Amino acid sequence: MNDEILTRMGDGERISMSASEIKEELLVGTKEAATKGKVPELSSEDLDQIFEIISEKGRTVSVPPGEEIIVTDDGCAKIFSAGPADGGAVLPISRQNAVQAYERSFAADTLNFGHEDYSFKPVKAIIDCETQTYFTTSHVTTAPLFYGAQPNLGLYYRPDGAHDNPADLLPMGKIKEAKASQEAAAEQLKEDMVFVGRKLAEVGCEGLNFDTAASAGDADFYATLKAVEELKEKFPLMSIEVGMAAEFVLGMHGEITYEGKRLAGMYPHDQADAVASAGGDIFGPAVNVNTSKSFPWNIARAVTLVKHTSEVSEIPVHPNVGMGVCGVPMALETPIDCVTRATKALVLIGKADGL
Amino acid sequence: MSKYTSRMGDGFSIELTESEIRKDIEDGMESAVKHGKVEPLTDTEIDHLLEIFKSPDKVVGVERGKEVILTYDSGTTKFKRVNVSVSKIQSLQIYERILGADTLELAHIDYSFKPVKPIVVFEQPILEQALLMTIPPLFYGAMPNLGLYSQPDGPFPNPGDLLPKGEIKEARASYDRQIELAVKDMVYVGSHMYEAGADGINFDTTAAAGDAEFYAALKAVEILKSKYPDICIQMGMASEFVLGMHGELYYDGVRLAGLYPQKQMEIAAKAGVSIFGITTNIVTNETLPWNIARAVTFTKSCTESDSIPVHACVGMGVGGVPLTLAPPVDALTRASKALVEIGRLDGL
Amino acid sequence: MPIAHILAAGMGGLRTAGDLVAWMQMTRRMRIAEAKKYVADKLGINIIDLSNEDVMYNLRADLGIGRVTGDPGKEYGILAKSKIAKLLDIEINSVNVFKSMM
Amino acid sequence: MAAAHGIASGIGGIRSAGDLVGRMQVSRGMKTEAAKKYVADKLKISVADIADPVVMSEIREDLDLGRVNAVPGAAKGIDAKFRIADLLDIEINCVNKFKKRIQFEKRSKSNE
Repeated sequence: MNDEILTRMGDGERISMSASEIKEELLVGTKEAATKGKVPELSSEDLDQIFEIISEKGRTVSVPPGEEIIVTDDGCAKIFSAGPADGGAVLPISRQNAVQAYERSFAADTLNFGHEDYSFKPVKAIIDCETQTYFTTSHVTTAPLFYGAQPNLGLYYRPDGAHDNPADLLPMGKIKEAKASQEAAAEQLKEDMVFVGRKLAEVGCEGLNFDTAASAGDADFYATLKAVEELKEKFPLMSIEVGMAAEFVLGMHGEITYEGKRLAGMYPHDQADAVASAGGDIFGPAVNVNTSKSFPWNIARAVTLVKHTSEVSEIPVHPNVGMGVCGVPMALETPIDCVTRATKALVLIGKADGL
Repeated sequence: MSKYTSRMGDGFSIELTESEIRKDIEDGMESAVKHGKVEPLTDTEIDHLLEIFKSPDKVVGVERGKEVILTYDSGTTKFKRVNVSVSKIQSLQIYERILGADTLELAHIDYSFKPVKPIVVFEQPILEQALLMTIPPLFYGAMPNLGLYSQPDGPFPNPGDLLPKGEIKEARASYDRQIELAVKDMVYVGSHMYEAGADGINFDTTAAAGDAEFYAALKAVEILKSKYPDICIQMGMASEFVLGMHGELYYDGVRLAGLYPQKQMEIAAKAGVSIFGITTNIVTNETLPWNIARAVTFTKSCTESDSIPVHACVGMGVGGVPLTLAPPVDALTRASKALVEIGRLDGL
Repeated sequence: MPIAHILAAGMGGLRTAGDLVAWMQMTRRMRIAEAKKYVADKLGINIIDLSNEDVMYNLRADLGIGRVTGDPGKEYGILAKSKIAKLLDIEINSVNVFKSMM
Repeated sequence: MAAAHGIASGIGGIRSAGDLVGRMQVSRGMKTEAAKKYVADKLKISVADIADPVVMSEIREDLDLGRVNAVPGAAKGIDAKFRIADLLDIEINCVNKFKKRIQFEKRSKSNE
């Protein structure tokens, strides 16, 4: 059939759909997002524009000249030198070499590197090595250089950390104990993030990226916001980006509030507000991908949530457009056709300030 | 009376007469004999040591034919720590082709088994590629570092908090649980790296947290050796004396607390260790002749017995090398020569 | 994947004015349109030319703010950033730390 | 520090026969003297020549065991270790793994 358009499922499998099927998927996707996130649906013009992007003939697509945005990333050094489990190519070059290659050979707008074990807790133990590398790398690069790490509250629970694991306590009905444990762990996490941030700021850190925030729920997000607050007060010149783990803050604690607002259950537009209030400079929303739904469904959903966030956010919005988030299929080798289509839709219709 | 330039244990330069050097050598040796209950050096050996310290040359070396094998702790991280911008594989190539290394060691910057666990899948492809392009035996190294298993970093109550309160039973119970997790992590990492093709695993700075850590490392070695009979395991110690933080741990009927190098080596060999790394501490307010004589006396006690190869840890603050961030090469090469020629090492 | 993003929607970093616009988001929390206008005004060019290699390649050399080609004898790294801070009238943490050491 | 030890008491790695003696400690747990003698016997040289870069350079070139100078066409990594395993009559973990990956035995048989 001539009107069949090639696209993919949320797990990356290539499929073909008719124009009417794609339009239907887009409509259902935006409705789903609007209902869940309590945000406006995309207009029919918006949906038509996404349809045009999906049905473009070329393998890759791009925004028109003048519409380009800023690309930030979660550890560009990793794409060269990290292992495949982290999407890396295991090239035998150092992190500094990778950052320089990214700046000069790939013309990135911003740069980023982090520790192999990309969380704040493991960074604490080797902070001198990280500050030294940051210091020298920042002297030989021109584009803004971020240092990135994940809050990753999970590391503070047993068996890795010192606090009782809420995932053990909750099924036993020990709600009060689970809450207390999360509060204590969040405090320790905040201290570690402030310690790492302070050390980096003192050697001239230009940007700190709190990546995959709230992966362990509302207590994780709370610790992040408190750390941002403290760091921004002490080091106003260090820009802070907060990228989220998911579209929805899990209420593992359930009663934690920040500036009077309950964190559990927050969708991207409210998350952006909380990050901006804490002093964050750039917000990175993440919208989950449903692998059993089509790419059109997933991208319509992602654009719906991102568009509203961009409209209400007072700080720049850089959606996380990685594997399994914001429309990009959940596949280790992410298909470039979907990646570029997701990018274009999020920028042109989602009005993102960056990615 | 002519004077000879030497150093203190903290690296400061001093001048000593021949009789002062001889006296310090004898006193250092006595200290080892007294603490480790080991045999003293012979007069010929003392004279040999004296000659090493009297040498006017800045750098000294072993006699031709007496060269030994060099193994390295924390191999690749040495480059990263001093911020030389090369990858791990490049570091190994530099060791192999620039430094003429006899063996190589790949390591994670956070040099303990516990932090390696979450990134072991990143280490495997690096090891695999390094193995394709290097020639000498390649170890994977990390420290048992039991300290990471107690609060605030780890899950169990910190014996450092419990012991001062007299909560001995609770502290021991905590150690017992820490051992369980540490053994699991060491076996996990060791297995993954051996499966990826490593020639051996280096358990470095073993027993830093005392007898419980030593016990955990021995257990892990035992398991790895039974899983992989051909695996080479090197075990380097944290110090000359196993601290009795637990106090009641036994391996093969031998109490681990208070063991000195010779006994440490015997126990390690029983567990399946292939190369033993003896460590002797430095006393910073004693002289280099005192410290090296002491280290040599301890070392000889290990190498005299017919046992596994012995590689001394001869780094900053151990094996007679002064405790200073930039160890002077005159002191370092004297420690190297003395330990090999008189201590009869198989490597260092 | 970031490379696909750069090609599809990125400003082009040092090839054009991507890093300059990024600085404005980072230091003044400017949204993309505002940041582009600010940089274009400072550079005295049209917004459309911010991502135009033809204009930006030579302009970067004239201003001494570093180019993707890493030209010998020309500014790059911390020196380029100190000029960028002045040009955009912003404070860059690494530049301040470096200056405090001089 | 590693460089100073290497100069003071190291055999010299692939400049001489340090890696080969190291192999015998790693694979068989041999003490230094025994390991040196074993390697010297296999190479048909005296123990004194083990650490001699001039002698060993020629031997390594003849046997293609990999040299510190990366000569084009000469063995540099896993290929050198294949020969070292044969020469010293030992098993090398990564060589065995590599053989498994390339189905070495199956290929050898089909070539016969």
